[in-house]
Amino acid sequence: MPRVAVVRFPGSNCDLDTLRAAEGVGADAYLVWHRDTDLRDADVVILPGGFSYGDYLRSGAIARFSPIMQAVQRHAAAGGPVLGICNGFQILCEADLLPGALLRNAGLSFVSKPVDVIVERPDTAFTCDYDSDCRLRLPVAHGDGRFVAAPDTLRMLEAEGRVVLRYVAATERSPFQPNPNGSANHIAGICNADGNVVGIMPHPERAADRLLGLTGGSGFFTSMVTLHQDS
Amino acid sequence: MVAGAVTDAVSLTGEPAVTPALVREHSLNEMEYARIVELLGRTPTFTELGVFSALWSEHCSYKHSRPVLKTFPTTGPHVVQGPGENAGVLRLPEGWAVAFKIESHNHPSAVEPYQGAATGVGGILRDVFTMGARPVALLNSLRFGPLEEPRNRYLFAGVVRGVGDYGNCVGVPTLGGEVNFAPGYSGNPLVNAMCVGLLRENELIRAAAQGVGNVLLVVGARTGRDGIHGASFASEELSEKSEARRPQVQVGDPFTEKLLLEASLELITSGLIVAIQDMGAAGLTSSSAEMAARGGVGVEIDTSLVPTREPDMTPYEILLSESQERMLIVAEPHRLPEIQSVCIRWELTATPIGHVTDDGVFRVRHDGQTVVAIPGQRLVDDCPVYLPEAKEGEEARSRRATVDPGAPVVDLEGALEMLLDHPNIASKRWVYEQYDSTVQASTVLPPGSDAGVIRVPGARFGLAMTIDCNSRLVSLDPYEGGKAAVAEAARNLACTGARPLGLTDCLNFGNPERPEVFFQFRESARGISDACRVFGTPVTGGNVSFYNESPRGAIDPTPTIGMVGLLSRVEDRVGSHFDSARDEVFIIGETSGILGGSAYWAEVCDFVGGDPPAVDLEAELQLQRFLVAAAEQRMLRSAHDCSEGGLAVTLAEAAMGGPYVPGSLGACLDLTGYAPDVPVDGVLYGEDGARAVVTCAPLQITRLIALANEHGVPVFHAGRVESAGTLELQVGAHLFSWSTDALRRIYSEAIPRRMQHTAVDRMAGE
Amino acid sequence: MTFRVHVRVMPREGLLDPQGQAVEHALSALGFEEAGAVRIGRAIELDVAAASRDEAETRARQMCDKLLANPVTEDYLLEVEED
Amino acid sequence: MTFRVHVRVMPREGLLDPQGQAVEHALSALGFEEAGAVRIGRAIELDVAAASRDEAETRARQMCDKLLANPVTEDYLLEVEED
Ligand SMILES: Nc1ncnc2c1ncn2[C@@H]1O[C@H](COP(=O)(O)OP(=O)(O)O)[C@@H](O)[C@H]1O
Ligand SMILES: [Mg+2]
Repeated sequence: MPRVAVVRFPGSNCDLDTLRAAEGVGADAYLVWHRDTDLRDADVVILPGGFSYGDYLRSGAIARFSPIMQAVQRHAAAGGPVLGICNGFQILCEADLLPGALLRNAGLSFVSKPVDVIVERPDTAFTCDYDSDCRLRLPVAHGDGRFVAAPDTLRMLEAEGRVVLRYVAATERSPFQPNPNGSANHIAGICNADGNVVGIMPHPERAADRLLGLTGGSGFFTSMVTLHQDS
Repeated sequence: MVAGAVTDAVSLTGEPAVTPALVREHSLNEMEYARIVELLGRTPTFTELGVFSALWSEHCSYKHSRPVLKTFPTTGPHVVQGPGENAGVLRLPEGWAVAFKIESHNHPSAVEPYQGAATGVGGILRDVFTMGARPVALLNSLRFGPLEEPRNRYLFAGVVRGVGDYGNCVGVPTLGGEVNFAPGYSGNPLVNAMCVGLLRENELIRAAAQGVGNVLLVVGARTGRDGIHGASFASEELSEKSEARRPQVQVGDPFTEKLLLEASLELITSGLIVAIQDMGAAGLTSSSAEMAARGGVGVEIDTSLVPTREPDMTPYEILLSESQERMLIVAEPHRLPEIQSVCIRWELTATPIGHVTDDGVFRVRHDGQTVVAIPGQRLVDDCPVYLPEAKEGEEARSRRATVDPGAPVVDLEGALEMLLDHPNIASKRWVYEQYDSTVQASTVLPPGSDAGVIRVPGARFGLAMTIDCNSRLVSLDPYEGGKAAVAEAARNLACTGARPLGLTDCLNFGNPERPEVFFQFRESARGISDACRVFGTPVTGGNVSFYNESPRGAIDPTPTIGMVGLLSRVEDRVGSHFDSARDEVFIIGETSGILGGSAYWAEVCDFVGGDPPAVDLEAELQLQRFLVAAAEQRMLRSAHDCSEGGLAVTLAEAAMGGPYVPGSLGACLDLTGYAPDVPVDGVLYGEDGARAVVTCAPLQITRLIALANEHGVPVFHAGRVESAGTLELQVGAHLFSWSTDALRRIYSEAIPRRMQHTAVDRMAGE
Repeated sequence: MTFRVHVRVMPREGLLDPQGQAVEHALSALGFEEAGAVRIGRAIELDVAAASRDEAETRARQMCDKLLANPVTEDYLLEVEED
Repeated sequence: MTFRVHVRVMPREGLLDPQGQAVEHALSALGFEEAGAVRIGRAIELDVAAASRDEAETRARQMCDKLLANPVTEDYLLEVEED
């Protein structure tokens, strides 16, 4: 079973949810404190959602300087899988592990609701259990989820197929605006050039249980296990 | 007779002399001041005057409400902690317990909606985690004047953002609430926040100072000049003058709150501390004095040790500051190093500022001088209690006596559209989408159903919660309105399949010194009590907010009820929207057709008045029991209670479906035999209680009817759910037909349409 | 004529500024111990068409009072620049 | 010596600024039709202890590059004031 380190910043608030979802698929998951400098032989690192430092100044701006982030950088540089969820995605962008930035939602309000996304990259450590172009319904809950990047960066992301998740309209009669935050190209998640670092705005850990009404998120966790067993 | 001074204390140089004018400015009357002098055996010092002013304010002392609150039933086999602590606690299965409490932040929100609401949420979270409980859900009840006025839109937008930003950052899901608009709240909005927490019953901690020599520590934010006199400010009417007396606005810091939450729970579960109390209204003064009184001990505090945000703060200011995100802790001295290390890990400071004493005196020193020395128990106990005159107002009486509201402005079919477009009935999605409702990954029924439901990881049971009050009913008939609020809350829980356990109340009223206001207060409390006795749901705590008046007059009386309920098996929970086509539709309960106090009269006939239907508590209880039993036996596909807007609104809401389903369902129903003697408007829009619309699979029809008969609840088989999006309703000779997609558009656009240009109303904060 | 107006809207003195506090803390953790008294507010820039600099300033001030700053919690500072 | 540093961090030109747009719209609805090109950013004020004005500015610039502004989306402007 993979060893999954969930990094806990002082203002993380999805750390335990994420830990539980990882444990739910049998992973050997544990919390790592942001002041630690060692990931304790993690196979996979997850930066969970929350408000790492209150998200004061900019989301993720202060967290990127936490001591543990150097270890995360090394882990990523060595090809180790890293997943940033929501605030984790914001931190990965601030830390330059992913391109672009996540700005205030275009509607200016926090938005908490389920959205539909399609999986466009089913070959990362976190999406290999999904079929290509499959649709998922996942909750989002964020104030700063509008992905922006310079025009050539965006072109590169598209050309290299680095959009992992994209917001889509559910059906013809859908009650949803496909894009909850005004993200460029409806981007909900991206990965780095090597595909080992993934950042997504929706919360798969809140959609991994029938009782909670949504189950589409569990693939993110089972994928880690699948990949680990294959390697 | 004036005895000799108990102990001495001095005013500091530069502090004003205590004169009658100064006493009045501190909102203390002559009798109260005389009592202070008698109690001390001397003139109070300036700082002592501030302390009395805060602790003897209505907000802290409950001087106009205590005798009435004493009449609430507060006991029961599952009550672990009743009123008197930061939050009430009820026993749950499997070693768990639930701590919950509601609190108002009305006046601060009227002045600064964003920060007022945010700090309200912060305060109620602290009340719950100081009990050793982890907050697992928030709810809120909000009232504003009509959205046609820009100021009301500004307040509404700011409050919702403030509530959301704070809870979202701390990471506690908002599971429900209510929002209501009526002219009486223009100028005096209501912001009531409720928090629900979970704890292992054996980890409960109480806020009583104990152990002479034990140390007092402040943990968390530094003390600034914010909110000085907030408690007395909250105890007066809002007027032009209050603009000037307005205390410095308190700014919330949810990140520090989150750190405090984690540090406090760690300190409590590791057994490192003796007691803990948050610093809410009247800050250090009330937290330390109340903790001492609860423990029957004295305390000595040195205010010069308190970490301050600004230089040169006086003991008066330090004692009365309402800076947020601070805790007071009592601990044994040898635990200090361990406590410090927990706090440091959470980036907080813990500073010793005093200790527990054996002489029962509340003593404060500053730079070596004693500035406060008051017999502690008497400081809390000797506050005068008033039992004001109560008399029903003429206006309420004559409104209630009216039987003819005047002509409706649209026909019966159009009335449903009009009601669904009214912000009081319309979808509150605009509000709850700004609140994180799924963090903690435990939300089983999110906002949008009759009650919120969460699961508890590792446990079998589920916890349901709701917050309710129909203030129109209370204003017309406070006794029946009080009963109705409890009944509605209990019914909402029961519709999800949960058995009501107990409640917390937030009693929002005008000036209690006016007889018609005190009548509303006393009578609605009596209604609440009676309902609680019948339902077996004790009151475990609450909050009173008086003086909710603006130059335009008093608010509608609003005794908000926050209630929790238990699902023995969480997976049995029932949603409130129709589930699938071909399910069978039943109406449970009887309709008298009385339209007094209804939304139909208020909105469609433009008349607030009439005599509302009396609340039949026995019928309510039978309905609750039936709903819970039906859920436990897994008979129900949906259950939705009837309240504002009556049966027509209930059916429309159920058919339109939840906020995120791809399309609406419909239904084909025949109500002809249901209430044959009742006029059609009464059948559609009457607001009798003890009713619900439920659906079941076709195979369950006989079982469901048998179960209803067994529980003695009237049951009527009305028809079935259809996949076509039409709601068809036959009532005698009348056939009504609505497109549910069209209704859904009206229902979901009503509030966003009115809030389109909030930025124009004033861009508040970032 | 068009004037460029720069507005700084800052949290009123004495009010808690959690953002400023967090940033101050972060700066010192990053080795910028010489930084202190950090306050964070909003910077607003806008063009104002007016006949004179004075008129531009008067109008901008009205915009601040009515909309751009919250008088309960914020103070503002204006600068007008000829374009 | 202590210097007061004023930083304005503005959204980079060309980037959508929904807040600026909302305010512009609100201003014109309030009758301020003469306002245009509204942009909203952050105003940061801090004290910097330094031996000289130049040193204060250099250090402040480092703070901006490292933390206060995001080079991907923001530009900043510094002013140093002797206290
Ligand atoms: N309306 C009420 N019904 C029952 N108990 C109440 C009511 N109002 C206040 N109480 C109880 O009185 C005690 C003191 O209330 P309060 O001063 O609001 O507490 P806090 O210090 O947490 O603000 C609390 O235990 C509260 O539950
Ligand atoms: Mg309290």
